[in-house]
Amino acid sequence: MSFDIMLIVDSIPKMLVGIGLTLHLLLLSTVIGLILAIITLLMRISGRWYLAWPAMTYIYVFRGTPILVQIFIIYYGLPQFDFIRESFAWPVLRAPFGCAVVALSLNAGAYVSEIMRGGVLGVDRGLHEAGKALGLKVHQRFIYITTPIAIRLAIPAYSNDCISMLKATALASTVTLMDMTGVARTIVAQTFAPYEIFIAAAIIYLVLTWVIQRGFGLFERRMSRYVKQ
Amino acid sequence: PQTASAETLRVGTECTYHPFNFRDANGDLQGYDIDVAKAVGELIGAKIEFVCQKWDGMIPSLLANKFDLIVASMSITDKRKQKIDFSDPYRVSIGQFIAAKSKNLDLFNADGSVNQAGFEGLRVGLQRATTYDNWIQAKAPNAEIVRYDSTEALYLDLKNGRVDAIMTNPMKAYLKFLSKEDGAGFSVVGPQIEEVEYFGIGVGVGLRKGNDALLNRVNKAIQTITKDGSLETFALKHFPFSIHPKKWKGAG
Amino acid sequence: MSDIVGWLDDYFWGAMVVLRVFGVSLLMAVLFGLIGSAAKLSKSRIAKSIASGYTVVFRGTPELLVLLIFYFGSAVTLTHIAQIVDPEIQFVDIPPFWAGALAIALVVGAYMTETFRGAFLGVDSGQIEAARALGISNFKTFVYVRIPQMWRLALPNFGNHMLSLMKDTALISVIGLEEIVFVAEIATTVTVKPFTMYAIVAVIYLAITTVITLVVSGLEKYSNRHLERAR
Amino acid sequence: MDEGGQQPVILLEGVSKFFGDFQALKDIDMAVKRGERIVVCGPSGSGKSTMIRCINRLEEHDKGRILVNGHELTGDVKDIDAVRREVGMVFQSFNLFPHLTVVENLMLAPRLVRKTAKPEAREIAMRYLERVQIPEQADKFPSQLSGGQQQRVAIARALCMNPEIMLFDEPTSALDPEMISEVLDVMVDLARDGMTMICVTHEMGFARKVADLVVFMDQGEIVEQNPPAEFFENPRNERTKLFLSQILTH
Amino acid sequence: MDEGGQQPVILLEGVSKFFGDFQALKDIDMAVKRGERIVVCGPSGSGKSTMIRCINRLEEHDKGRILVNGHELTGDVKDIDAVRREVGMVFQSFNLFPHLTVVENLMLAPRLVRKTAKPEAREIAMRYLERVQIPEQADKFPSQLSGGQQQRVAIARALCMNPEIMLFDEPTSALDPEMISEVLDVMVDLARDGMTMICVTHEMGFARKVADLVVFMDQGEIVEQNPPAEFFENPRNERTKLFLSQILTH
Ligand SMILES: Nc1ncnc2c1ncn2[C@@H]1O[C@H](COP(=O)(O)OP(=O)(O)OP(=O)(O)O)[C@@H](O)[C@H]1O
Ligand SMILES: Nc1ncnc2c1ncn2[C@@H]1O[C@H](COP(=O)(O)OP(=O)(O)OP(=O)(O)O)[C@@H](O)[C@H]1O
Ligand SMILES: [Mg+2]
Ligand SMILES: [Mg+2]
Repeated sequence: MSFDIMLIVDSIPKMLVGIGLTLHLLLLSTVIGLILAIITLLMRISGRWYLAWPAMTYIYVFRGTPILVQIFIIYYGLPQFDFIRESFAWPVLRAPFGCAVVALSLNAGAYVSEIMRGGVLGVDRGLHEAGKALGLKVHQRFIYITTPIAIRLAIPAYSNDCISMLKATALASTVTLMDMTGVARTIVAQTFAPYEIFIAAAIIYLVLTWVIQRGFGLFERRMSRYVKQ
Repeated sequence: PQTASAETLRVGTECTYHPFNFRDANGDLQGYDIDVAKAVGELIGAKIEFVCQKWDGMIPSLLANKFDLIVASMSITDKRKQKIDFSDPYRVSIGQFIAAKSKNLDLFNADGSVNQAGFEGLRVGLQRATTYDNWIQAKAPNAEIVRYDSTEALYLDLKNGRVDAIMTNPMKAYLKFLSKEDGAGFSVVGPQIEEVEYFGIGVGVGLRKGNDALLNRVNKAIQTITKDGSLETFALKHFPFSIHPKKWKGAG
Repeated sequence: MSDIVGWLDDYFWGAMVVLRVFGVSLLMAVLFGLIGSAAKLSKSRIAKSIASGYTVVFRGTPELLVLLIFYFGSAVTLTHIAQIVDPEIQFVDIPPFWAGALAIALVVGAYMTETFRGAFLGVDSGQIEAARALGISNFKTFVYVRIPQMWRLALPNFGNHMLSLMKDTALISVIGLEEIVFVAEIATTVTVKPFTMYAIVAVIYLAITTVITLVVSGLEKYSNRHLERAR
Repeated sequence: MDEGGQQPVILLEGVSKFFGDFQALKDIDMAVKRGERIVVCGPSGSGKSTMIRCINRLEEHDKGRILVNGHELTGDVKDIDAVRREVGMVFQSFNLFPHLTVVENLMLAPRLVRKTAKPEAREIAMRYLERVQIPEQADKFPSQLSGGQQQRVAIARALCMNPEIMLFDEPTSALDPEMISEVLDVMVDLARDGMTMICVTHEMGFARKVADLVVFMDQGEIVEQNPPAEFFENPRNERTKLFLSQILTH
Repeated sequence: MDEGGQQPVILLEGVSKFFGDFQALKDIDMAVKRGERIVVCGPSGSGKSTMIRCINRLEEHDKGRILVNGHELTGDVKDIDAVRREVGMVFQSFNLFPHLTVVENLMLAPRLVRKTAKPEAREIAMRYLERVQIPEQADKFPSQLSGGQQQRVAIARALCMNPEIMLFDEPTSALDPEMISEVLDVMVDLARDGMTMICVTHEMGFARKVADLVVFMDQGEIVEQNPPAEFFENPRNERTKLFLSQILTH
């Protein structure tokens, strides 16, 4: 076996066929994940056990198991039950894309809600008290004080999470999706040159990671105008 | 040349391709491929050690020296032969479509040629990097191909309606699916396909190139088990019918 | 239930494989993390850029790809290197267990590099000055003042990295190691009960990650004992 | 509801407060009349902060009655909101909102609580910034100011709600020595204008200059309360003497 | 190498220090004789910390000469180690090692630097803990002590290395008022025993009581240095006057 640099160069354009699907997966699941995360966060800090407990269980289960296993359970496992195949959710769960989005979003929801909770808890208690002492109501304090500060505190962790999500989209290839990794694996099956092809794929992922990091870096700088340098 | 007793050959196989190679509930490897590998090992006097490997990494792994032989129902094709060597075939290589009876698919014309219209937009499931993949890309390019990592998932998803049809090995499909309760509403569609151009001359043992001595010994062993009826015995262990067509001459 | 019983021993052995990979990669990952963070904090520009190259690459590439590259690539690379030494050698290889463990360790080690670096920086610089003012050498300051304090700061993140390491072991089925995901796959081919079979995998992982979480929070309590107010 | 003259604007009767088993306030009685200036001092942990935090219900007292400007502090949200509108508070650690500029910090409460229009809120804000003598810092962020400037902004922020009463919790103890005087100057100024004030501080010079009454607390109790002249020259209680000797020795 | 009598134990000649373009110390000259007690004061940012940090080379000076007990401070590691053994330093923020108990904090340097055996190190540690009057806290962790106690531990820790000279950088400015005196008491005690000391502080009572010389710094320069009586009663320089007026107002 030999190592063929030209093969890397040649295969990068071919791999880009899958980039659309990768980004599509990433975008959809971060957006849905964000919504789930907000709902979960509100449930957790609601102070009502019948809301907090389900939220905590959800977080516990999804953070405690590998995404790959979650994807397999959702994709291969759920149709074991007839009622699922007859339910309204079947059109989504029937398609591998739907399953991947469901798995990735649920995962993101669990992680991001913890990140946001960290941000909320990171807001200095003194600021709440100052708000109280000025007569601001609970929701006013949450909107005008907690939220903007928590967002800034959460950005670094959130940007890391988005990168983890990008990397997790690669697992979609295990349920027939032709995302970038799926395409790479198919090319390997034709050329029998895994080393070169996978490295080419890794290069593209690295570029995407860089773009995401950079974007968040700029956003954070904008949000941090008020922090002392 | 080598002393027989000292030699160990590592054999790559999928371990999930029932009933050709699979693991039973006791954790033991079973199946037609396994029987063939063991028989070959015995005849050439080598100890056999099995290595489980996902299908799409089978050839790369052989090339990367993860094991020495592939005995995994791998069809002998020209494309693969550019990378590795094959022994003589130890069974036929065929494919067939399977779909729900209710779909009434019309995939082939009366003369056996492909009916392109029938494939239009059809979601066909198959295993990544197989001969079926090559065949359908060439013969029915307007079908939508859905590639799986293992065959077992094919039946699950056919039943679940995620694909309209699958292309697979009919013997395996009969045993694993069509003869079972799950497969009740399904049947084969069209004839068995065995075009040598795509399916090769059959299924053989794969080896790294430049290993002619070993290749010769394997070939000799396969000839022996073909002639003495061992292959037929192996087949009948796993199938209720012979998988070797009458006209198939096998090795030699 | 009867579907499951015959497979329980396979799951058990699969879980053993998972734990072995976990143990080995954890040790390696800590090592990579310490070396990486030391390099990043060092004054040498070369060490710094190698370390940041390492973290950028391994934090930005999907674990699945890293694993595949290592599994297939290790043979190519090692063979090349070996052939420089001795052209007679045809193939050198590391077994899938070690390829898998190494790949996971490199990924998690990249994350640990950042955690350890942050923790070292988190030790108040006043502490280091106090040690210097007492005439304690740099090396001894590192061992007696910085490491014991850094450890406490690193622990929460370290716990998270242990969890992701544990979960990454699920991927090694892709390179043919017979751990629990693989067992589930095989069991599914026989029982046609994918949900049941994969749910067992999830439960096993949940159990292990729960234990890890408990151990880490115990350690956190222990390492923070000197901060508890005694009133 | 209006009480002028000698009616106290703040009245504490038998107020107790527990944190778990620990009693932070023990049966506190206190009456503050309109325009009075009270300085509270005492060792760390004696309950000074707890007491003034009870007055605008940042802490809930467990026993006794607290009346502020005629509103009794109970669980009733309306009363609490009314009280908080009438009581301004300044904290040791400033607690400015870091993500808002100085003038936005000042405008936030008038806009949200009093629904003041933006231009008007800005005008009020600028008026009080001038009062604390830093109108030129209006568009900076808090992190860009010195500690003394930040605390003056905090005072201005509380004043913007036009409170009847101001509470100060060690407003200068997080400040460098030279900045202390600039904050105390502002407070002296307020006191001269007749603002009702309760101020926890160890700045005895300030107490001497402006306080009508110095209250000494220890272990959750009010041990002694007297006008400053009497308090400093002639402390009665042993604990007061000890505290004064410690704080004034060097 | 031995200098008794009138030879200065600390000598700064034309010392300058730059942080980037910013000059924190401008051509400082100072001589401290054995047993002398110097108090350094001045506004924030005037270079007080920088100066004493240069003396045990926590900062490297850029120009001029610094001699400590006969060793010139250059890049030479041996000299620096020797100097650090002879100079003890106490920081504003205590800087106790939080993961070690009080007595372990005291034992660490003797054991690591002087290779003292464990029982002996412990004995020395207990001796100095008694000296700062908290032997009963030996086995607590620093976080379990009050600020004043922590600072006394920090002083004891420095004394355990048996230094010739002690440097203090605002040792009381992070403390609550009542704790300041307990720390100052220990320092007065040390001064009475004849320890050579340079002390950055704004506690003017302390300066009056023990200082042989008060040094006033501003903008990186020594503006005025005089015995305390002269310094407080009769400040010459305008900047000194302004500073004194600010710090003594309230
Ligand atoms: N939220 C709380 N939970 C438990 N104990 C508390 C809480 N707040 C205050 N305490 C305790 O109540 C006592 C009084 O606290 P408080 O803050 O009122 O004292 P203080 O006189 O303001 O002291 P300082 O001068 O240090 O600010 C202290 O012993 C403190 O530990
Ligand atoms: N490491 C550093 N990098 C850059 N500038 C510094 C550094 N250390 C100190 N300075 C600057 O040098 C000047 C003198 O600082 P120094 O800490 O000596 O002042 P100080 O008199 O001790 O003030 P304070 O009373 O606030 O402690 C200040 O302007 C400070 O900003
Ligand atoms: Mg307080
Ligand atoms: Mg200083």
